[in-house]
Amino acid sequence: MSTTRPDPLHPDPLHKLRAYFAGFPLLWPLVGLAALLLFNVVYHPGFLALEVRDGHLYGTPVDLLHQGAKGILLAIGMTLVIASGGIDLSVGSVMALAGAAAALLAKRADLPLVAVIVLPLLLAAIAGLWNGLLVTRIGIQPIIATLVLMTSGRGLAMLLTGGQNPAFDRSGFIFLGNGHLLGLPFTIYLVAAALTTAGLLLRRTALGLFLESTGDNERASRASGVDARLVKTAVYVVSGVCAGLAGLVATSNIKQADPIRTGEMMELDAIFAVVVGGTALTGGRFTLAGSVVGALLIQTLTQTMFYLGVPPPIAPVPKAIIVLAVCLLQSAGFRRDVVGLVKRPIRR
Amino acid sequence: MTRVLLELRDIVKTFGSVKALDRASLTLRAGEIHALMGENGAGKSTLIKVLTGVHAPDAGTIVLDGKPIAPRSPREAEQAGISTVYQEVNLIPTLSIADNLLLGRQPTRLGWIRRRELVRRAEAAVARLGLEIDVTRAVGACPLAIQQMVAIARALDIRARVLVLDEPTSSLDEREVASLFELLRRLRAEGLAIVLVTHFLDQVYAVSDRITVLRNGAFVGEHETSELPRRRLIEAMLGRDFGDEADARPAAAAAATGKRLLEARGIGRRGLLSPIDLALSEGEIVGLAGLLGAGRTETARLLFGLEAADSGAITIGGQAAVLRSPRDAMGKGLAFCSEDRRAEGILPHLSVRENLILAMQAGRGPWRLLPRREQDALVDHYIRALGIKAPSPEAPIHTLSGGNQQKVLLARALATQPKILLLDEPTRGIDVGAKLEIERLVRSLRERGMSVLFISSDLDELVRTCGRVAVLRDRRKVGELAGDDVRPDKILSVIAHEHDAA
Amino acid sequence: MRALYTALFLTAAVVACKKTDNKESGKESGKPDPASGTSGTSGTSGTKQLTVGFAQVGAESAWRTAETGSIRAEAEKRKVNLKFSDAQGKQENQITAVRGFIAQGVDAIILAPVVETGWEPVLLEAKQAKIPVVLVDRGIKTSDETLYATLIASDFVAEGKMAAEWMAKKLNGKAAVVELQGTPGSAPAIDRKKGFEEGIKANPNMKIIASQSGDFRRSNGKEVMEALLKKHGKEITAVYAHNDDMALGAIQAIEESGAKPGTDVIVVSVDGVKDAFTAMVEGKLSASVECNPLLGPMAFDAVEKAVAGQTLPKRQVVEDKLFDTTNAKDVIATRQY
Amino acid sequence: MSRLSFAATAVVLVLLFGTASWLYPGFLSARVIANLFGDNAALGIAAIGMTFVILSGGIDLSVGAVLAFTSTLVALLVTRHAVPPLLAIALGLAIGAAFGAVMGAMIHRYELPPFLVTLAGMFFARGMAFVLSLESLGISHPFYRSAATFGIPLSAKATLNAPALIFLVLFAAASCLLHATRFGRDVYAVGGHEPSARLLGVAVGKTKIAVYALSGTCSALAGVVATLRMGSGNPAQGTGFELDAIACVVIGGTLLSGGVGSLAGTLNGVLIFGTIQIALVFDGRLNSWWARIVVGALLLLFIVFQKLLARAASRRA
Repeated sequence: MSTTRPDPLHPDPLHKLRAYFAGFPLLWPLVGLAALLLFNVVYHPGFLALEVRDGHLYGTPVDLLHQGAKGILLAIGMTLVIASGGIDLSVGSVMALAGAAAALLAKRADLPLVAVIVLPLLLAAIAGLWNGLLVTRIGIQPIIATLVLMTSGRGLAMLLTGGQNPAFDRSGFIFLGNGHLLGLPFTIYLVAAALTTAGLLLRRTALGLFLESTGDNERASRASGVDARLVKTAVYVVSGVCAGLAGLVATSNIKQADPIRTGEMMELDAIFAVVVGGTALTGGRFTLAGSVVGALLIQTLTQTMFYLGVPPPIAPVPKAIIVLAVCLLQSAGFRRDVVGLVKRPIRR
Repeated sequence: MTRVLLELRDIVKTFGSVKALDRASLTLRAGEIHALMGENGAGKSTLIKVLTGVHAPDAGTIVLDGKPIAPRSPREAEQAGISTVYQEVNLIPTLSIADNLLLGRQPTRLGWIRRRELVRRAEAAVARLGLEIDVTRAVGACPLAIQQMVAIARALDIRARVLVLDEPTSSLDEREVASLFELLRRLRAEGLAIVLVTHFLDQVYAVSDRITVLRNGAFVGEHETSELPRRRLIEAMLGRDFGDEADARPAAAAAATGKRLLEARGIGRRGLLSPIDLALSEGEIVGLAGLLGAGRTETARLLFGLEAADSGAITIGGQAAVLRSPRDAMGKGLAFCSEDRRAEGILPHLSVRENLILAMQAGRGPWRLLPRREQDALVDHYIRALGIKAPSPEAPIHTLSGGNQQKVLLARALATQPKILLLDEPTRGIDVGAKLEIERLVRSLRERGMSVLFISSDLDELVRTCGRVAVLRDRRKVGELAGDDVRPDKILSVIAHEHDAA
Repeated sequence: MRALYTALFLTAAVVACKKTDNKESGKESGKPDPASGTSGTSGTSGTKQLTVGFAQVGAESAWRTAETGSIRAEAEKRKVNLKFSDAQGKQENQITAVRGFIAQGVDAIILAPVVETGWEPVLLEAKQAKIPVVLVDRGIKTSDETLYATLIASDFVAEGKMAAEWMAKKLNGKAAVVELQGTPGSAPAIDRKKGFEEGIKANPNMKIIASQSGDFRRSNGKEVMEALLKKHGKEITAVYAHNDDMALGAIQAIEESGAKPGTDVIVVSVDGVKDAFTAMVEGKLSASVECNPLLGPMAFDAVEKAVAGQTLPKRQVVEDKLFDTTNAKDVIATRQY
Repeated sequence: MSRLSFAATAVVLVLLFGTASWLYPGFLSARVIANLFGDNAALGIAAIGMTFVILSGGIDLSVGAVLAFTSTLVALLVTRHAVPPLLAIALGLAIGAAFGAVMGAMIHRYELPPFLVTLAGMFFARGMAFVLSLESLGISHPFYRSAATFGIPLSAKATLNAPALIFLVLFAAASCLLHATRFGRDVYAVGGHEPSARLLGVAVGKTKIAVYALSGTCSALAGVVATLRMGSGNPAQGTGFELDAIACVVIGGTLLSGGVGSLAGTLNGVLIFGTIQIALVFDGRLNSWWARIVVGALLLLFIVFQKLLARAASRRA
């Protein structure tokens, strides 16, 4: 039924290209990831090696997923926020906040594990709700609305821990970030679960449609009976919860809270992941898969830096270059120029 | 006759695949008011934009005072003496009137703006239009009419020889229009050549000396206004003798038969619409006539809950209804097509399918997603029923022509199976063919017992389509015509004058 | 509006000038100034209450927190009015804090410089205001030693040496070492690296096969170690971490790789925080060179001497001991941090 | 409306300063005021550039990184390569301007979101700063030694030091540029409504690029000021600086939507920011995280206040 007749209204040179991009938005992020992996394999043939060590699958690919888990979780939430036409700068701070709360709760043996996990997530959800309400009710631009929590969130986290980095020894909670299940790190299952939930919710219900319509044209969506405000508020809550989960993973992973460093700059990585993944900052169409690839791309980059022995502070440079490159490739203007260069000779 | 001042000859301009201008021409003489006429999409605005350097023409020549010119930016055009007032007032709301008037031309000494001189010149400029306003006020804080005047004042402030007015009256009321025309006549006397682009025939005949008609981007003809009867003008614009269909009313004329579906008593909102009564019956098409800004759109928006009414009551199917949001309205069986397709209609980057099912899905709620097969079937049905031309249901809607976008929006509304359909300018800015198709469709809806509120600026269209026409002026209802009274001249007279309001 | 507001500010300034001037003149004459709650700079013995500003780097590690705690406790004990400022690891903030202390007319300043350079202007200011500055735990690079009263810190180079020698003895002179460096450019990172390299010179079979910055952070230590384990695999026989946090991270990574820290891979680190001792008792961490953060007593001795106008040795070294699995058990109970 | 929100910030500043003076003896002193300008010179200078960008409807996240880069570059050139300081500074400023211009060009030409481009710019500049040097570099050069001691005495004990003076001079110059030149008006116009600005003959592209170039220069100058203040170049400094700058601008009553705001407001914002910091030092008991919380709260306060004002205004119109 979806016959792709040549478009009579738009046989412009770029249409095919654009159609192709629409058809397969994952192209560029995947190319980037592949290239990076290839580069590594060339330098260290063992890069992709996998082996089984005391019952665990072991190797860099596993690490990429395990270490990338935080990034992916954030990217999921960020994708939705960006799809709604917004942005969430507070995820890093929310990570720290949830992490701090979790660590403090984990120290108290009398609390059930459920509480240690759920309460921080609740806190994160409230943080997200706060952002959402600032955006939808008071009508503050998302950047600023979330900037508020970004600046003060870490402060609150430090307030919770009194500026300390409380360490804990709560096997159940530690499992979250370090445990293994069927030979794979538990975090991978966590991410998989989060992804499937998000995927199902967005594609098997109309939520995805409502989200994309809201991001693409809020007024029109409202005039068509979509409760745009609710949609927008919801995405910030989701983003908050994702950040909270990431915070739990990070905290459990090092068996201590670190209000200052947990999630430092992660909000930017998350945004990069989403944009590199092919979701436009202008909102509307989004691709979760793309964001995941984007997150993995950035994690691979980090790993590569470790391998090459590049001091961490220099790592941002290639990051910036890759992101700009991908964005330029996705910018119509840039492609217009490129195509222009290619076409000029042919033009009669 | 006075000498030719400006001549655009055989201008061609294409956007991607669309040929917006195809050998369009326009000849201007000093000291005349020249109406540039044509249906929407005839290329009027494009021609203006070429003249003022916004677009560069692909072919054709522009000759000013015998010298060929090729303005590459509005600024260059202004320097050549061609200045423009655009349809949507183009001023910076956050800047003061003075700043707007002299933006980029501020009097400076050694690079520093001379504040006092600036204000002085600004006051002089507005005084020339007989305006008494504080030029240090922010434009955004002024009423539209004033903004319009400021825009004109700005256009004149540079020793303009050609003044282009693109739909200048669309947001003005009678008095303001009158004073604007007064001003234009004065400027004509000063030897200015004025191009007037407007939809309102009566205004054309009121003020213009000469008319040039464009159709589908091409030059159709130039006439002395006094020697061109309205009917001939309209035919020239539409490019066909629509007599038969134009006057075909009988079918639609049939007055209300079925029972009352919707009844609004004294609904209004301060600053938006003074309380009006309106009733819709089963199988009835009621027109809303009036100039832009007369309150037609506002009426529809109040009925659909896009604006909350602060007075009056609405009963639907007999029982009272509170409409706080479109969701409420849709729940009560209403559907709405906005006049502003871009801002409030399409989701540009989503597919035809998604655009089409959105409202219906919103009605079903998020959890009961319509299965894809049914979606496709539905979309297929409407594509055929409305003759929507789209490369594929999955094509982003922004790749469709205006008319087809409009049809998709209609389909979106229809897909919710409404009892009451509110259509705001459903045929604006689309080609004549699509226009007539949509009118036909609307008429067919009434046969199915749906009741339609039909808003249009095109009187003939109202006449062709509606059984009853309510007329609005200055945000209040000034009359209602039914049966044989539904004639363009009658409607016009009600719009125009106080007394013979029905 | 704007004029009004600038005017307001100027008046404020003028008023302020007067106020401070006579206050400061009062100060010169040595009589206590009740307003500022500080005693004159002539307060020799601890009889009059001292006001001391402490510009701390931040609270990034357990070690740091222990140091802060020690100084706060000591101030408490000596009835010193302590002005504490946490710079969240930013030099800009630390400088602002120090200048703030000066403006406040404190009697002395304790400064834990986050980096080695960039202190001359602000210390010059302190000197001109006749406020002695005691540097703790990290030194600064300067051509003018009179800018500070004394530096109280461990000898990071010696720490590195100690670690190296212990490792050499343990692995009898043969090791493939992974070094986890601290924050690039920070004094401890530079010196502990230097010291360790000197320490292993004697044994040609001890090689540093990889040296990466873990930024003094547990999470980075873990991530870097994981990457290096993939890269070098079983080749690695020892890890030298510039602080305990990174070592603990590395230990986690080693365990996840299936190896046994302490036996398969020897892990040696610096600082000796409580967690490190626990790890040593468990046998996972092999040794840790204590870098004593309890500088409170020494610092305030120095402060009081400096305020009393006595000249101090420019460098006061804090004695560090090395602990390993053998003696960790005995002292763990007594550790305060 | 901008007037009102400006008044509000002024009031808050006075209240803050007043309370601090009342709470902490010796707070209301020439020295503290001098410090207020001296210690926040870098922030203030960056905020000035940021004001132009935000007024034009954009945003610049790269300021902190550019600051770090420039300070490191200058230090490196002077210490390692014996380049005369003034030359090194000029070079640094030039690079800052060029960097900003390139970002502006990308934003304008390829319609990339400013947020994203400057974010990438921030990562890039930060990384490059560390490429220049991993560690903070001390500058020992007579010029810098004299710069460190240079200043205009306000009273016996208080002097406006070089950074403070640079800040004040730049502020004056920028105010003239913004409020009394065509360029300034164009900035407001572009931020007020870009399409209209274009039709009214404003060279939108040029203006935008110029604005980002200006911001880049300011950030670079902030970096230079940092070297003057510390006599060193530190690639690690100024993290999160951009957000402080934005906060100052917003607190100062400039709308992020562009077109509305003033430099005087930004000055208020900076001074409020600085007052909070010094107050915390004077108190010496509160922990530093309160600074973050308070700033966040203030940010919120002002945004909400402006929103309410805007609503009131729209009702009137």
